[in-house]
Amino acid sequence: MLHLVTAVIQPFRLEVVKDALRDAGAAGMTVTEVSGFGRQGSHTETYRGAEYEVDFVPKLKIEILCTADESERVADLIVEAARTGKIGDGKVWIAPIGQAIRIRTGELGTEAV
Amino acid sequence: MLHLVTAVIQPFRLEVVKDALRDAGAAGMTVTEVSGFGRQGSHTETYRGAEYEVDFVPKLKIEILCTADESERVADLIVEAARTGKIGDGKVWIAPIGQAIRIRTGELGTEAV
Amino acid sequence: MLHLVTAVIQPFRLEVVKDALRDAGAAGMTVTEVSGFGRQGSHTETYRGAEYEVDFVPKLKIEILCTADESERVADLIVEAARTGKIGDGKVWIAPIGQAIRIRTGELGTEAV
Amino acid sequence: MFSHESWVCDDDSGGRRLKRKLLIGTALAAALVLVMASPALAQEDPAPAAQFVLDNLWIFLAGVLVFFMQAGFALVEAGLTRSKNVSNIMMKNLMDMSAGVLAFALVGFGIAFGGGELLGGWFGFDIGIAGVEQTEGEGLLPATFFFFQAAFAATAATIVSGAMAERTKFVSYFAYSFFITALIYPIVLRWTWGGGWLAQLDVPFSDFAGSTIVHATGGWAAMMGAIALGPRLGRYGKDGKPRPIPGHSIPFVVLGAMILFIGWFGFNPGSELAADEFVMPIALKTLLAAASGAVAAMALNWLKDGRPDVSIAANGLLAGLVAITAPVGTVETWASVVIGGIGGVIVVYSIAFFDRLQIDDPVGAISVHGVVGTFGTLSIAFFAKYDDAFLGREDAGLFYGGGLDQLWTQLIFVIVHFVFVTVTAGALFMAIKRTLGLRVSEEEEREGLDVLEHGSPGYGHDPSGPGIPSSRT
Amino acid sequence: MFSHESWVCDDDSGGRRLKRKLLIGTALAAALVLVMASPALAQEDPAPAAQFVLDNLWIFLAGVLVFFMQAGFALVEAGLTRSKNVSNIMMKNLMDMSAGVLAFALVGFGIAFGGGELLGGWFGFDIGIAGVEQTEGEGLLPATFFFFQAAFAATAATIVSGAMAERTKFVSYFAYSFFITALIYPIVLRWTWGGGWLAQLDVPFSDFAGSTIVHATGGWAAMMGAIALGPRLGRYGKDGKPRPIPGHSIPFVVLGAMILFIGWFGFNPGSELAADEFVMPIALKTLLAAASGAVAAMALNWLKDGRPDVSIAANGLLAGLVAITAPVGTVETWASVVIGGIGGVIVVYSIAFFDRLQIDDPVGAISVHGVVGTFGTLSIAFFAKYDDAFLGREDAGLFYGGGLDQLWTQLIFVIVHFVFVTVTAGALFMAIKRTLGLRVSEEEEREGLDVLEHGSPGYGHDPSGPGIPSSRT
Amino acid sequence: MFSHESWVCDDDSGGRRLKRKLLIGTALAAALVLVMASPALAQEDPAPAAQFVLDNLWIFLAGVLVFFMQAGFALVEAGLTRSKNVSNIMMKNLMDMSAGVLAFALVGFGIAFGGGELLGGWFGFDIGIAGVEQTEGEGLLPATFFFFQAAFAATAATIVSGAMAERTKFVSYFAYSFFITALIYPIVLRWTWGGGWLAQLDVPFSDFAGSTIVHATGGWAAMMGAIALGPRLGRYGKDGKPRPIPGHSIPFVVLGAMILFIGWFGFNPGSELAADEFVMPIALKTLLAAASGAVAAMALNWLKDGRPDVSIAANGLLAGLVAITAPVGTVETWASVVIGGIGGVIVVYSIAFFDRLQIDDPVGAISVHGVVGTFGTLSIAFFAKYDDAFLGREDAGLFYGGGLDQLWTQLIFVIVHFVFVTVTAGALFMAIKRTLGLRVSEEEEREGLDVLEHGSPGYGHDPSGPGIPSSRT
Ligand SMILES: Nc1ncnc2c1ncn2[C@@H]1O[C@H](COP(=O)(O)OP(=O)(O)O)[C@@H](O)[C@H]1O
Ligand SMILES: Nc1ncnc2c1ncn2[C@@H]1O[C@H](COP(=O)(O)OP(=O)(O)O)[C@@H](O)[C@H]1O
Ligand SMILES: Nc1ncnc2c1ncn2[C@@H]1O[C@H](COP(=O)(O)OP(=O)(O)O)[C@@H](O)[C@H]1O
Repeated sequence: MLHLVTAVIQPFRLEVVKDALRDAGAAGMTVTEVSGFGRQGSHTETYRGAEYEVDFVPKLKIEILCTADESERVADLIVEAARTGKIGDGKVWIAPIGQAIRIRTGELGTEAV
Repeated sequence: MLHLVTAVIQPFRLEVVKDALRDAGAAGMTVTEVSGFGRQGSHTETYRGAEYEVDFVPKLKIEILCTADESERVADLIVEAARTGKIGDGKVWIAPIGQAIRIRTGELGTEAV
Repeated sequence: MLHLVTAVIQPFRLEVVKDALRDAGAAGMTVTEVSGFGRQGSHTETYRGAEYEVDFVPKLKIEILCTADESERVADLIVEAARTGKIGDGKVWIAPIGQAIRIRTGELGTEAV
Repeated sequence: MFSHESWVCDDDSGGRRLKRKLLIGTALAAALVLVMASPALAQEDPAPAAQFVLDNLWIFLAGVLVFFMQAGFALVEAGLTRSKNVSNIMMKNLMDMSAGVLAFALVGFGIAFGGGELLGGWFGFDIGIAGVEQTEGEGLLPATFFFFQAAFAATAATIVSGAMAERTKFVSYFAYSFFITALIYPIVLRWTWGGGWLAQLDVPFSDFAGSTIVHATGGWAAMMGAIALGPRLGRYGKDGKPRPIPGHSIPFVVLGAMILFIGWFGFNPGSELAADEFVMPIALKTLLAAASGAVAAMALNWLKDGRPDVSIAANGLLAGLVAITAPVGTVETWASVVIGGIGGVIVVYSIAFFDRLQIDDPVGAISVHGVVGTFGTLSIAFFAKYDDAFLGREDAGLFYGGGLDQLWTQLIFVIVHFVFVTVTAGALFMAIKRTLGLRVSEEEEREGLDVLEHGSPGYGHDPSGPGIPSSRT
Repeated sequence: MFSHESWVCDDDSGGRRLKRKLLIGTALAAALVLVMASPALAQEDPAPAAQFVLDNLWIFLAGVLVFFMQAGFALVEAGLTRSKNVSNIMMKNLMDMSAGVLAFALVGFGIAFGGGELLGGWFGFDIGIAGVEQTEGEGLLPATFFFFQAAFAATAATIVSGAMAERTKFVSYFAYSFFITALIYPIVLRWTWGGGWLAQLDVPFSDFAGSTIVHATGGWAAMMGAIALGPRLGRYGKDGKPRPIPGHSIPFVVLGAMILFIGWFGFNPGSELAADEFVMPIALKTLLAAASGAVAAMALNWLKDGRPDVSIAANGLLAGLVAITAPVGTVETWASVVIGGIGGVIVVYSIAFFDRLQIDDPVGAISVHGVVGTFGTLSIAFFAKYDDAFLGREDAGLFYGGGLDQLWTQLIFVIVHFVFVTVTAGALFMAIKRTLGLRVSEEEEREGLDVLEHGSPGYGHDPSGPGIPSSRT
Repeated sequence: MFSHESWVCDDDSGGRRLKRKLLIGTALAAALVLVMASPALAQEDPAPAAQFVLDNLWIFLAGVLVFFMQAGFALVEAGLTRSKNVSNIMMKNLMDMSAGVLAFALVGFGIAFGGGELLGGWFGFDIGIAGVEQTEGEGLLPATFFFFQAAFAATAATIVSGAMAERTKFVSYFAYSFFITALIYPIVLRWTWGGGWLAQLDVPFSDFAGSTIVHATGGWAAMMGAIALGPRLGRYGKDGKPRPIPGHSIPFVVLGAMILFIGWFGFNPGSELAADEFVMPIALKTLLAAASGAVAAMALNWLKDGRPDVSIAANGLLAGLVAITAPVGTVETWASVVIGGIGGVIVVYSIAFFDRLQIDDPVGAISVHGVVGTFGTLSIAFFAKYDDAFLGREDAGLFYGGGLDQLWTQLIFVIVHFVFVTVTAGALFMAIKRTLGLRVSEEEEREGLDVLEHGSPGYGHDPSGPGIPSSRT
């Protein structure tokens, strides 16, 4: 059984999270640039004398495919590495995955990770 | 129990969707720039006298983590706000989520949303 | 019952994958530019006389919503089309989806795909 | 035939400085024949030969600098608009330069400087660019004079495209551009530098390098265009509150402003129309006014908003330049700092003012060229100390005890000019709106003009690369 | 020693206009000694002094304008290619300018203008840039002449890199660049402006500023390079259908074209090689041809494809400029509009033609410089009315009843030139292909040349920012 | 009052070339009155009139070219830093040009060239820009001289902003910029071109166009600024290993370097301060040194790192230019190739050296302007063959048997200069650090200066488009 751990984090924490995961032996991850909307709230920018609200802030989304029993530890590692303690640190969530395949070899399931 | 509501929408509907969700009390969302391929079909561009097909159109993907009982309403709100009635309006889908953590506090489950 | 097939592939294979899926009658897909970290490993770049490691490589993530019984075939098609045989070809995984809606029409479930 | 020979200089005591006065009250066509028929005059004296070549070479080089301003305008306009319209705005600037030069050559130049007066100097007409192959004469050669004037005409036309950016049909742009370059601007020219009625007043108008003639013509036409079009989608909320649409590249804006700054050293010093010792003080005043405009706009904007906006500072630089363009020959050096600085202050308030009126001008063209250009022209009535040949007398400014007559003339000048340009440009835009249509469809505006008007996005993607089109912003 | 003294002017009746003729049939080395040994001649007469400085200063400034074209070429080429290769293309343009100038100084200039004739003017050789420190003489100083010629040499070299963009090894680029700048182009120069056999024909060739000598040399070498390389990966489908690879920045393309336009006011008017009264009509015709080329290409492309492509319009501007480069001294003003316009039309069809042949030229260099350059050179046989010192007579054009002899010469000129350049450049590229290899690996082409040839992407990312490399397009 | 009249030329035998010597040992204020009072002298002789205008026109145009360098600096600095700070760096360059010119006009110019000596030429003071409206005289008009000097002053100031990029508070930038332009640079000027003690030594200093006076002043001040600030966040790992922060746009870097290259043809040849026959060899040597610097830096970097870095090659071009700036008037042509090449070599090692010291200079300003500028000034002691009026004698270089006295003077010059600039700039930065604070907060540095200092990102997004802010890199 596999899980997909998804984390939305502050961009500048990526390096720390990546190092933590690598040190813990994680095989891989996939990262996406995203925009987040949340409690962190909007900030005001000005342009040519007029103000406007920016509701979205840049975040990174990390996806890690792992076995079901690893997923908690992966999530914990991310939480620890990504935490700054300020609003906007983001979330981690875990979803069940039915099947996984490594494209190169065709390996299935936990072999594929 | 948590759900992840994912929606692929027309980019220019984001503002409306965001306002609708915020008004309905949604705590947050994560948005990604994506390219969509679907019934909307390809269009032709020209460059230096030659034509080429562009199969993908710009879309936005919205992800909202919420409790299982909210998810339908969230999906409905998005559908309503994002609809223009033209081909290419996009899709919404709902996936089950096993666990969620707020990075800042370590809160779990529905607390984390 | 619906599935979401997610694939992380080499960017230059997109065209082949897309054609394969289209030929097989797939209705749509959503593509995201992502950065991958995996066995492919890092490479070294130089800038103004100093070296630095680049751990992430550009990948594309493809998401296809389909019925549960199609998902295996979709996954197989992708694996076949995306494979180059070199490290870094990527992964495919399949997740269960509870519900899906077509925004334009409000159609539900397999109708929505 | 055209009247370039009016610009011929006269090297004796009274001096080169008076050359422009010659133009007034001269039978233009007659003089042309006279000078053209006696090119030998210029050949006999060896010393003037070098001066003759030098005059022409310098004004040609000044014209090149003015043409370089096209790149500056293109970058400022591109930078202050969205990337999905970047090809379109670059194309317009390319065409202002190309089609504009042809239109001015075929029609506009004849209207502005051609012989044959209609209606006592209010109009004039002549065909094209005949005679420009001549290589003998005195003062400026026809080719030189046309080259320099064509560069100015391109400038006037290009100002409009900025204010109308991101929502104008390309074909309609072509239509209005043609009429502005071939008719509206040349008629203004005719009345003024062409020796028409404003030059023939008892107290003639003064506008050394064209704060009003060139810049305000562009600025007021831009205003009518922006009004006729209406604001860009989403530019003002339902509550009427402005919602800024940030430009996609501030480095383009600043680079463009710097290129314009460089080009202005052809625009103002070149308007001396001779290589003489007055060129350098003009250059210096141009420099100081630009610097002062940038600093003033930045400082005021910093005080007002708490953070100094970069594009406003760039607008301030340009405002300083536009402001000093008219008075540069007549004012003292310290005054150039003051006038440039006031230009910078005005531009900040003016941009806010038009924003409140919901006249959507993405680049500030109306304020920089229309409002500040008009201010610069009026400033002569206050600050003029020297005679720059237009003025024809010293101490004409109120601050030097010059009386109200110059203020009166300048007011007539800018008011008639404002009315003429707004009425003709307004009619033009309305006519286009009725026929070709002025504005692209809502969908096209949303998608961006690049793909729908020109075929593909301005920032292309690699089809064999990630393979997906970058979402167009 | 080199023969710059052949460019010395002769101020009496026959006139400055004939200066280039002097070069033909003169024992170059002998004349050099003569003039160099008597610099006092120039000093005695005070009036020429100002003219002497003015001539040199103007040609130096013209050279600066021509060097500025390097920035224009760099931007056009960068804009029309993908962002993953942007550093590479900028580097090549930087090196064309830097290494090219050195190669031309050390080898090329001597071949082109050195004393000591080999094989009756077909070849010549001399070492380097000796003598350029001289500050006395008549006409152009050696330093001035070299400066201007070096700017031209850099132009010829830079044209090639555009057509070969996105797939050439950097080391191989260096090799071919060296041979083109140090050998191929100088030999063409020797035959023509160097006073070689084409200048010594009974009816000598005519190519005022180098439509063929400079542009077509670059253009035809570019063609051989593009053929030797083959098209970029994915540029043509398996069915042979072209699949466009859009450039990554149209604003760069238009900005580059505008800079080239500005630089051309050094290229053409500067080729007068003196500050005289013929400079301005040349500038004017250059302007009108450019404008006409841009408008014609745009209009035709609009008709053909329904949407006016911006980069085609920019190519049209350049085509107008390339077309008028040869005939600019000899044709009437109206003819410059016609010639520029035809250039604009040709470029549209030519780009489509080479595309059909599957010769992949990302920037249109072959069409703009090779095809249109050749056309421009031939146009003289039809449109020539004036004597521009090359031509040596008036009304040489067929349209003025000039007979076929000039057409004959021009045909010999462009055909011999085409054969010479394609054969030597072809041999060069084949030799490089066999030895160093010409093309990067498939993987490198896909990844982009920036990282693999130069170490890092042209548009860098912030490692402490989002922390992930932008996917390279 | 200021001493521009010292630059007046003297057309008889001894010649124009000695003009700068006049300045030394002259009672500046006295001479001013004398020349100013007799403008008629210049008017009587018709021939000098054209030369007078030509001198002024050329130096004005050279000044325009130098001002164009501002655009070059802006692009190089913007390209080598991150996109989240792009508005900020462009703004600084815009303000160096604007506020810098005003500060130099109000304070700096008087200090540098004003009458009234204090402390035997170590200081001098005069108010502002009085007298610049004058249009008669000999040699350079006050307006021309000020214009050219103001362009130089803007250059000196702008160098600093590069090394301090991406982490300096905007208000503090304003403070240091003011003091450098209004005090530090003018005092250096006073001592040297202003005729102060370094010009009055028995063996006077030699620095033709300002390798040390302009460039090293900027370079050493930049060094102190970079030290005072500390490196950017994440620039050096905990292990002290450099972690490069790639610039966001290599095309901007190369375009900027090309613009600087063009501008330098105003900088060096313009420093002749007259339109004479020495301008062209100066231009040629500038060209060759630039080419040589670029090739040398590229080749060395290729050998060292296996891949030729594009921005290093651009730095090499600039290093070649900075190196030749001082010796350009005195050395032979071949020597310019050598000096430029050594400049290119030095810059590669110097950049690595400062990196090892953890002095974070994102653009290489310290190396290019400080280190190479100092080298260029010293090279005179070895390579000088000609008299460039500063030197006052021939064969002064060691390689021509010139003895050690010039080396001694040059060493005193660069050492005193280094000490003066580092001490005063160091004190300045420390004072600002204590009062206004020099560096932005860690959060602001991470987010980027554009939003927090100027209100919005330099590359804006479309709010009605995808609707999400592009993550700022
Ligand atoms: N309900 C949600 N669904 C999806 N993403 C969310 C949700 N809430 C927050 N996020 C993401 O997490 C980021 C941080 O959330 P925010 O509420 O600002 O702070 P915190 O997680 O510290 O409470 C947001 O920017 C957004 O990207
Ligand atoms: N099967 C699918 N899986 C994933 N995404 C899809 C799928 N079908 C469509 N999409 C996404 O939804 C977008 C709109 O779909 P399309 O078929 O064009 O219109 P509609 O949803 O109105 O029928 C597509 O651009 C794509 O991003
Ligand atoms: N555990 C994982 N979770 C999520 N994505 C992964 C994981 N492992 C690899 N990937 C993605 O797949 C890509 C290819 O993986 P990699 O290990 O380099 O090669 P391969 O799949 O051939 O073994 C990675 O760049 C990354 O985007």
